[in-house]
Amino acid sequence: MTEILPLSEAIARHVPDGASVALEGFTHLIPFAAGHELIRQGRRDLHLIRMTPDLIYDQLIGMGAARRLTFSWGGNPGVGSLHRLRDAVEKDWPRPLEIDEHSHAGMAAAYRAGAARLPFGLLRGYIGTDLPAHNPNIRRIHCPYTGEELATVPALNPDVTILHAQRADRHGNVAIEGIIGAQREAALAARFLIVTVEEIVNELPPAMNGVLLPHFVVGAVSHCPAGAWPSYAQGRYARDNDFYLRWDDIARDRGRFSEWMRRHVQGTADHRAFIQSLRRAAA
Amino acid sequence: MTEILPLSEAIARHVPDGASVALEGFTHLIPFAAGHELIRQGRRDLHLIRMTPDLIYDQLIGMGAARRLTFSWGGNPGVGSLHRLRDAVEKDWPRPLEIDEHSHAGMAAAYRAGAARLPFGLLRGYIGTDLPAHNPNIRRIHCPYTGEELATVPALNPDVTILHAQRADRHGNVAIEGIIGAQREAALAARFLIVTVEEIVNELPPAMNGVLLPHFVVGAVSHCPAGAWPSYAQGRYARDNDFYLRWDDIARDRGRFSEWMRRHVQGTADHRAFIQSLRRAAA
Amino acid sequence: MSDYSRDEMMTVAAARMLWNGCVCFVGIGLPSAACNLARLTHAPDLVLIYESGTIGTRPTVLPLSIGDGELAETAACVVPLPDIFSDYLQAGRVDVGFLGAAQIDRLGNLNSTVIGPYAKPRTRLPGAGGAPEIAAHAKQVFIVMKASPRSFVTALDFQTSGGHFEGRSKSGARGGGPAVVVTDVGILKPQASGEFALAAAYPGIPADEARAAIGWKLAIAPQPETIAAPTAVELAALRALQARTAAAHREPVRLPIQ
Amino acid sequence: MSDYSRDEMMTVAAARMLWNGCVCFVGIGLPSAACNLARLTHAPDLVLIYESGTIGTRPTVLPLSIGDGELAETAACVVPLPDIFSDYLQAGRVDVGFLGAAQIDRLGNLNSTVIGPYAKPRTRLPGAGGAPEIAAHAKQVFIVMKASPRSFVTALDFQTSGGHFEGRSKSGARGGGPAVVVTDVGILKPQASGEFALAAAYPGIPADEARAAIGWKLAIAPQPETIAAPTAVELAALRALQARTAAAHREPVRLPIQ
Repeated sequence: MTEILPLSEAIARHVPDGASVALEGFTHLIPFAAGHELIRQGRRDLHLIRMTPDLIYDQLIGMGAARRLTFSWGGNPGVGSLHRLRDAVEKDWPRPLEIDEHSHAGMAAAYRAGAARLPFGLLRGYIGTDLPAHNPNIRRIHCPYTGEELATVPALNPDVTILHAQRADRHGNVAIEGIIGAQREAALAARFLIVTVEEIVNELPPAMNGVLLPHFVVGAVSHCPAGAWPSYAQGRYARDNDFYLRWDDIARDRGRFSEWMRRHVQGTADHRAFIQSLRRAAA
Repeated sequence: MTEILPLSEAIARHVPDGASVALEGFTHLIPFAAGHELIRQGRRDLHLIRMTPDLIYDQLIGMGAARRLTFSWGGNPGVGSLHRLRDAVEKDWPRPLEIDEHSHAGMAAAYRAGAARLPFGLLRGYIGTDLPAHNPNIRRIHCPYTGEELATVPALNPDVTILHAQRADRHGNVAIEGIIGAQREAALAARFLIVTVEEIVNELPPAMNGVLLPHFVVGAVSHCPAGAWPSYAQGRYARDNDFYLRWDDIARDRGRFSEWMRRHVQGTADHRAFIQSLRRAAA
Repeated sequence: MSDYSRDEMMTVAAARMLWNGCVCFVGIGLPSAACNLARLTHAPDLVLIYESGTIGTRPTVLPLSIGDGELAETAACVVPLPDIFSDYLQAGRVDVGFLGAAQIDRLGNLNSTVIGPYAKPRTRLPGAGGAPEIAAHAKQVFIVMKASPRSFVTALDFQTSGGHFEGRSKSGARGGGPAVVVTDVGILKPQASGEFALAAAYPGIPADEARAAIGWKLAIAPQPETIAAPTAVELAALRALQARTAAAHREPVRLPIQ
Repeated sequence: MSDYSRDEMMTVAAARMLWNGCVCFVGIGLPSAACNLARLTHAPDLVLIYESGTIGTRPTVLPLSIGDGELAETAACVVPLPDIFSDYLQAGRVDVGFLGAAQIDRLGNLNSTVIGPYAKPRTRLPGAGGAPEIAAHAKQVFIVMKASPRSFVTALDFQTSGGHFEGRSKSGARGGGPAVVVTDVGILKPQASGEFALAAAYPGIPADEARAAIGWKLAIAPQPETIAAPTAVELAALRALQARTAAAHREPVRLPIQ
């Protein structure tokens, strides 16, 4: 049975220190509210997994919540660097960060293998790149028919995957519309799946060929309007490109970053209070 | 550029004798009209590929068009045997038929590998079954991380895949609604893709998360209303369950089968004439 | 309720084994009837998966094929067939898978491939379909077959899918294998050895009749149960479902062609 | 047209290389601008694939990120990201892939991973993203980078993706590798050895200026072309696109929260 419960409880019950956690969403539907709740609850030693770490992992890393990062592209899209990620890798601040680095194609294959509960993913990839020389997780096998060499990656099976979506129903079925990146695969690969949603409805209409995660793969659903901000939710609100630009300034400086997190994330009770706190600061 | 042309031309130009051909569609959208056109044009030595051979392959096999069959379940769904398939396997009539037999999971993995242009598909499958003892295409490899043994199947890359769909636009984009089985994978695995459609429209609306085959993967589109009969097209017409029952009688006897094919398929110019011929016979 | 058929008893007995919320991988025929009967009676939140790709299907009539339009229209969602086999069945998300076959042996191994030698069969059967992986990966397998000495055999002509075969635990199979064989003469369950024995009888069908219908020397489980006859509610629901189905399937097909 | 920037020249030059019907795997920034400019001018049936999963996208404004809502709303379809990489890119269906990087060497190998040693970098860059497989499998790769001796180097700190590296033909890479490097000081193309040489100059930018901006000893291709300046039509289309984009991105975000 899918639990329907407040985000703070979902995180408290299902994401312990040391867990491997994938907050997925490719530009779209990034579960920012859930990431902030991990910070509020002071999680430590997380193994963070995500194709594109984005601002939410910059925040988690900068707050010292992460021990290890599995990823394939770590930048502020269209803006530049993730300064907190850089600071952790370059200067071990606030703590050293282990790196398990892939290409997008490799991460996608690893999630897909995880979703199918196969132990590894297969791709014709990692060709002409130094990545395999630095990541022992990237290996090669020979095709049992043609003899050719192909790349492998170990399956990704996060302890917890967290997504944001537009709608769930009271049974825990989750409907997603728009760009889905590797969300479906990350969801099905998880040992436990938490989904924050813009809206909980009584019944979802039949999705036919649309994207729906059936309730028996969903562990917990939390109602969290605007839970993807500053990312976006197709059909609900747009991406806050301006905040992505402003983040570059906030995150560049350790002190300014820490103060921002203290004030707006640690100093607020939940996502609604977080948004209100930002609005007060901007007013 | 996708060619938009009559079905007879599409078959004449793109499906030579000896080709490997996959007519896919899992119960839904089975491309019967295209199969009949293969029979009208007297194709020989085909390697037929299809998860569930269904009536259309019973007809092709009974007419001696096939040299080899790759499949995973060969029955008349809900009715019983495919008598022409049985006659070919049991008694070599009208000619011997090579068998490349799989499970559904194996065929699905093989199509998916074909779609991705990987040389083989991987599954935790063919466990507790004698199939691998009789099919040298089913092999085993060891996981490079855990050492466990997994099954492999060679990728399926048909020379031609033929599908039926509800709609195409004039660019050759194809939209499919409803049960899609392994159609998407079979389409993307093909060296050349032919799609018969109920309707050709000027422009298709954006499909968002719906099923759409983009024009650059579609070789040819042919307008062919009712082209899936006696299978069905979601939203257009229902499955003709009664014909599936009647086929059991028609196909049971070599003579009756041959006469039926001569009269209704070989004796008609196209799919419309075929349907009209059946209606006359029923009247 | 005195007047019911053996098929109805089988269907009702199978339906009763399904619990609310159970995720079922459903085949056509009796399993589909049993699952939908359960859904329409005691298990409204039963989740039906058909291998064609429909998840959470709630048909009002029974499908004749595994991919009827009714299944797509009433499904929570329709996904590609490869996803069903990799991300649902192989991933271990199916609680109960149903299987039937032409032959079964005492360990619940099944044959739906050939009678006679594989290369030159006397009877070519439809083949494996989803069976090998359902048998391997569903958490439990429910087998439904009418009993006869020709079907319940001491040795299979071909093993299409595995039951409690030797080495199962190290084979990579993730599920527990067949938990029950529902027949028209009683219900068999595996004993510690993996061999199926008569574990429950239907009203009015003595153990001797079951023994006569099974090709191997059928053991009787310790303390066999007796299954209650179908209730009026169960029979009414099943018969109404079948009547709706028959009516729906009598509707003529209208083609978009003159 | 006399008054245009070097960025505009680069964008127009890149756009002109795209043909109608060409299937492009597009990155954000200049490649996205070039592709959409081509689509809005001479190549209306250009097919844009963004790695986020949108196929056949026809945005009216440029996306700021690779997964903007505008891309989904105007796409022929949106598919899962893993499909993009396996069934489109790896399957060899992409005609042109675009790449940029922090460093490029004379063979078109690229670095977007680190400056300094990998284990303890001086500068940690964003990393590979789609680059290794785009570089391997797109039929052609177009590289777009502003030229400077710090970026166009004799030796990469890290090879993120492969150009015309030794052994490419036996590596499993299915595409032809980088066909061109579009810079702000001219256009480089690979010679028989795989080394990039100046193949075309922009109006008013002498070869010496290009040589000074390239860290390796830049060869001049036999018979280098001169690229025509942007036409009024091209500039108008590009500037209108950028103006629409700026206006769209000024619209405030409205959240469903009080």
